[in-house]
Amino acid sequence: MTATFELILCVMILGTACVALFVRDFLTAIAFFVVFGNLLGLAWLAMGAVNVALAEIAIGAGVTGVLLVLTRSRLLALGEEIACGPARPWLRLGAAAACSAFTTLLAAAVLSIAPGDDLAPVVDGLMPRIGLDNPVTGVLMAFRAYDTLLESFVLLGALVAVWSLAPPAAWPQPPVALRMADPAALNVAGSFGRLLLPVALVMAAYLVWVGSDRPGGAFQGGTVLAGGFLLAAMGGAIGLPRSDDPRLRWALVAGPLVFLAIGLAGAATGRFLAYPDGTAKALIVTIEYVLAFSIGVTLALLVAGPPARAGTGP
Amino acid sequence: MSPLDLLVAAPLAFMVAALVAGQGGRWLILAAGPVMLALSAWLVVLPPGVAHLVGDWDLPLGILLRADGVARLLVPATSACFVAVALYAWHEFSPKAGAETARAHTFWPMLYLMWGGSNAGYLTTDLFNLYVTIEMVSLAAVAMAAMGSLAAGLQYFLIALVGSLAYLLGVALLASHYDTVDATLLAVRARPDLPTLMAITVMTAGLLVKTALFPLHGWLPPAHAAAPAPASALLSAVVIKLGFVILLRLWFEAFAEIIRPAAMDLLGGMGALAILYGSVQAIRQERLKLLVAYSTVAQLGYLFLAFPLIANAQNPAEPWAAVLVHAVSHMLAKAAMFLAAGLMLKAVAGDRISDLAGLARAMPLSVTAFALAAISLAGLPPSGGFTAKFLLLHAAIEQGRVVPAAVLVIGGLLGAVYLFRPLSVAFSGSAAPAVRAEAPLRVAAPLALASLAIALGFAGMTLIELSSVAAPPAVAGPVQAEPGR
Amino acid sequence: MTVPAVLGHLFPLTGAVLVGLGLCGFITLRHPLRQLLAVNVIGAGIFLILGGLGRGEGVTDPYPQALVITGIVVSVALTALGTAMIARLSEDRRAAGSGPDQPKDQDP
Amino acid sequence: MMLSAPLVLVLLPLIPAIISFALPERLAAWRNAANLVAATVKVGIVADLLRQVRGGVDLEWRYTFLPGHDFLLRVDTLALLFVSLSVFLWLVTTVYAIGYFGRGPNLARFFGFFNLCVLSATGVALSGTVVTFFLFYELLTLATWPLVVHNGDEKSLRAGRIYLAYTLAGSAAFLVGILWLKALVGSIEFTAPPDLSAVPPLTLTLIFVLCVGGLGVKAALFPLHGWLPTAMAAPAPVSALLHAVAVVKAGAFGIVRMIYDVYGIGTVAELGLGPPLAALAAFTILYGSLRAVMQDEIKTRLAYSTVSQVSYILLGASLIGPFAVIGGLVHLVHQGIMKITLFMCAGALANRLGIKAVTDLDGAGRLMPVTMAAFSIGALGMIGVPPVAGFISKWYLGIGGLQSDAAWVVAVLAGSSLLNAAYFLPMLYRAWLLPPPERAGFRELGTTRDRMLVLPAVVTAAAALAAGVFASSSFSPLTWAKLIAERGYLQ
Repeated sequence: MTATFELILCVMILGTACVALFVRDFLTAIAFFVVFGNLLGLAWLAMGAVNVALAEIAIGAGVTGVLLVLTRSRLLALGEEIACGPARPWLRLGAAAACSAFTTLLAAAVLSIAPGDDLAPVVDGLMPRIGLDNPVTGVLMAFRAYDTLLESFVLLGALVAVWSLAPPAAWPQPPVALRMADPAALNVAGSFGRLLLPVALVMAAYLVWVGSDRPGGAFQGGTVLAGGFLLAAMGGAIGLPRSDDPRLRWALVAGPLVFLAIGLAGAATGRFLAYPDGTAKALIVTIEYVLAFSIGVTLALLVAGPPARAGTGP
Repeated sequence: MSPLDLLVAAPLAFMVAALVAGQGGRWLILAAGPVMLALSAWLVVLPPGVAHLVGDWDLPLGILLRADGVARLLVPATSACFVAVALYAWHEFSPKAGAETARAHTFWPMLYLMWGGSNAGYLTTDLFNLYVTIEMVSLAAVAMAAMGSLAAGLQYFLIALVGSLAYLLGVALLASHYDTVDATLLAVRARPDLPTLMAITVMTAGLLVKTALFPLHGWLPPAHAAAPAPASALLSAVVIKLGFVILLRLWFEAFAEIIRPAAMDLLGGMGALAILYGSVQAIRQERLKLLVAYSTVAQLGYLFLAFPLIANAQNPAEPWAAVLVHAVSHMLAKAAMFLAAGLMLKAVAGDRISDLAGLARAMPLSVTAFALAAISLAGLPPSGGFTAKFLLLHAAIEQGRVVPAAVLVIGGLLGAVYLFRPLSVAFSGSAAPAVRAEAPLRVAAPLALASLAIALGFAGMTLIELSSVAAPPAVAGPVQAEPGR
Repeated sequence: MTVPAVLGHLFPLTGAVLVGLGLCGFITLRHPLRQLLAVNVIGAGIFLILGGLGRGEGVTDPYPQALVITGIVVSVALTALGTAMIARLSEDRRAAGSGPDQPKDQDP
Repeated sequence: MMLSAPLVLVLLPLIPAIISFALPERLAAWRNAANLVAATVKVGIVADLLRQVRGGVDLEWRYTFLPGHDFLLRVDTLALLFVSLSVFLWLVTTVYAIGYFGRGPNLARFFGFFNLCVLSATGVALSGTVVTFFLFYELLTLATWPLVVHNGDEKSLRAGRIYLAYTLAGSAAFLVGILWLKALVGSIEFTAPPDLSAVPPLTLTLIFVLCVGGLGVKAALFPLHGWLPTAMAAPAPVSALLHAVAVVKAGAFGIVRMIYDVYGIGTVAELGLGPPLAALAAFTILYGSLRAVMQDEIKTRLAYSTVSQVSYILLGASLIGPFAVIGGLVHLVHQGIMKITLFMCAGALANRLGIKAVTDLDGAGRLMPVTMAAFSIGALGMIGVPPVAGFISKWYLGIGGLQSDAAWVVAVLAGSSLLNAAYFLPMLYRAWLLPPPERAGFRELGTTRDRMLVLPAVVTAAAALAAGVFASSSFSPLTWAKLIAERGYLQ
């Protein structure tokens, strides 16, 4: 029964991926990509990886989907077609052959690896030392906190990189307005956004809070927060900030900075990114809250794009 | 506190500071420069074998940081590059007349992000952690490349993205197969089976794309040539090296026991072709920065030409040292050359080699910096580049390998051909062209870097000793190694 | 290759096929935005391999889960940069095509 | 001793080099002073070293450059022969260059690189290991290139390109040769010739060809001489010191080192490498002279004359007999002194009278009698007329040829002398016996600058004469060459 469900799920994942990749119309492609992301989320759920499922649906399908839709509409507004490039037949054939061969090899390699949660006992053995119950949060925020710290800087760096693309005259204007053009839609979205932003805030806080013991955490919480910000912005409930706004700057760096500071405090007393006995949970939750907030702001602005000259928009 | 942490934490802290400081971000280099140079020096003088686990979480779960020879050579050189580039860029990426631009704001945080990412990459032994550091560096690199040409930047971005994903695919296979992604543990656990070989192949392919080894170099010249001079310097000098260092860690540490000699020869052969192709292309260029960019393609070839020479050496410590010395001196010399080229081209408001006529008179210091860098790049004595090529040629001849030896010799001569061409133009003419006077502070940056590249030529023994600190068994000492099994 | 072996590897095998599909898409598709989508498919495939092979009795190993979450976040960060570059490039191209009055991208 | 004499000797030119690069043009007088002082100090140091080494003192400075490769500076008799020549001529040329350029453009650069060349040449002379020799040999190339392209016109740029192409290719071959040898027999010091008995003869021959081929480029050995005539596009002081002395001699000196201190006479004889090299040298002697006869431009004629004359040294070295060695070594000095005289005179003629071609020489002896007198002494010496120094060289070479059962050497020497006469005597004839074209009042030694331009040539001409007349005195180059042969090569 489970096997059948999983088999069907996998076939659907592959099918939606195929459509998303090769369908001629790009809007259809995006739609299928979002479905694909959600199916992946289901797959993660089926594997019992609820943390990843949340992240995949929120970030992998959600944020990426929004990014693709927004970019598509920007390009269309500029009169650019996003056709399914007429690659030469021999190129297609060659690529298909090469990729099939590669896939076969990869599949063989995958098949010869025995699945197993061999590290789970190790993680479980260490969890009491940090006083959390969610082992994924344990790995992310303690055992491999270094990865997560650097990753938070990758996210911050991505926003800086996006900002660097601003046209010379546009700095430091806010990004292209996300406000909807159609008044009726704006009205609906506006009320929706006003309603949803507080809900998103609460939900994000909840996700971070449960993250220490059950599935959830800073990244998932941050994404929900970003979603709330974006919806509110689309409905005109909030305006997007100028990129040189000092409050915005502090909001962006707060998470990574607190993380780094607590890591360095650990170094002062013993080891970089080590939490003194008994304080682990409190410190991790602190980091996660601030980080979730910063991630929310960062993701929302990443979706909004670089500063733009007033009057340009989708 | 340990420099192993601080070398990563400090640049990230400066990144945050630069972001918050906004317009004033460029001033931070006055603090960051001394701090980072001091930390690098501290790293060099650490007792051999210093390593620690982040947060004291044990392997296989945790992440090991280590001060090995690679880090002890590359971290200080990287710091020197960043400090010099920052001093040069201090003027270029400054808000002008109150109208701050996006670049003046964003260049500085990205510089620190790249700095932290490079250091993190050199210091860690964890392959997944390396993936994150690659992306830290790539992100900043792509944005800097896009400052010159968006199209080239986008091409670079897509290629780099696929390269990192190939690497990540390998990491995923290894993590599932061995339940660890730590290079030191993999060195013990790895077996020559299908998943492992597949992982090595895709990781290597991905990293070669990012390192731009011929024939995967296509994206490099347009991206490196179009970017503003400080960005070009960082891209060619620093960014490329990270992928290469990871390859060293994979091929000579994690999988030293299972990589076959034929694979070493394949990489060596690609390196040889890169040297010849890159040099010939460099000779054919009319634009100075493209010449310098193709020179990078050629110079990267030497790094890979060394692979079979290390693997087959009686005493692998020497070619191992050679390849690291080459990486370091190329780093310094190439950054110097891009900065000097940037100064000269800016002064004459052109981009062609023929525009340099008479500059030896008008801008003697810039031309000197370019010339010193050229000496090191062409492998002429006395310079770090010479020391590296000398040791490599020595190894090739000792092993009776004619092809690498011939390529080393021919590559050096071709290098002289393309590097002396712009110098020759700079020495031509009898009247000094009317150009803006040299800004002493900005000239100091390329001059200092080029002088360092030359000075390395006098420190051969020190460099060899440093390179052998905590070296993996496959490349350590004069013990008869049995590679390829 | 037995049926149970394939069933036990269902998700990682799907991941492997996704990597191949995505790669094929990346090579054959022309528009950078579509290439970016293909890259995301490759990434999803890799995560599926990583997670699927960490699957134990009932639950999945938290270690690969954490790696996958990190990977997803890095991937979205890069996708955001990519879409921004694509949009800006398109703007610049139109500006270059529509006349010289638009300020060109140049050194500050 | 912290500061070892060999190290000081090599690094001393660095001081005037840095001063020259750094000082602005308006402080040219200080720059000139620094150059002259440094050159004089160096002559003093060398004089002292000559005394010490004669007494048997052995000085060296060693530092491990790379594993198995020592950087070694060593003062031995052969090194001192070359060093004495170069420091003496450096001083003379510095005076000459100040007089020649006056206040032209780019002089800071010129004197800076000029000093780096002297540094390299001294390093070449004092090198105690093959690798050290290579380092300075390559540095010499780099330091000379800016001097060759000094004028910045199309001709000198082309000369610079050709010069680099020849010399860099040559040193690459040389590098391969020495690394190959090192891989076979370990590190190679000149004082302790390696044991080559285990190496197959064919390999040894190949390595010898690589090394001598590489060194032969700078020594302008046929067919590797092509760069030398084009490099005459450089200003006269450059041609004078570098192309008649430092660069070409570095090549010849290196070949002597290879034959006597690396391979050893025994091995060279065993491998039968002497005769082919001698034949090639003999051919170069005749070929260079023939080409010289055909040139109209004075400097190019002198350049081909150099091609020919440098091979006398190689001829002497490759004949492997006591007299031939002495003849070759002493010619290293004699040819240097005589050729620099000729070049300085040619430069003076071009600088003051605009005379560049042989056909313009009519009556030059009347306008610039002092210069032409010096030129004549140099020319006669080159032909081998006693008692000028060149005669001594040829005499020893001739006897050496007979000793080594190579009577054809005498024929080559005679033929070459005839050709020398054929290209020098017409010049002297035109200068002294034909009437000058109409010129306004011209005073050869009018100003200090004029004197600085002309008198150096007089000094070297006098030295050339003295080296011949007092050849048997205890401080003559000949005596020193005999000492080298006794100490090093004739046991």
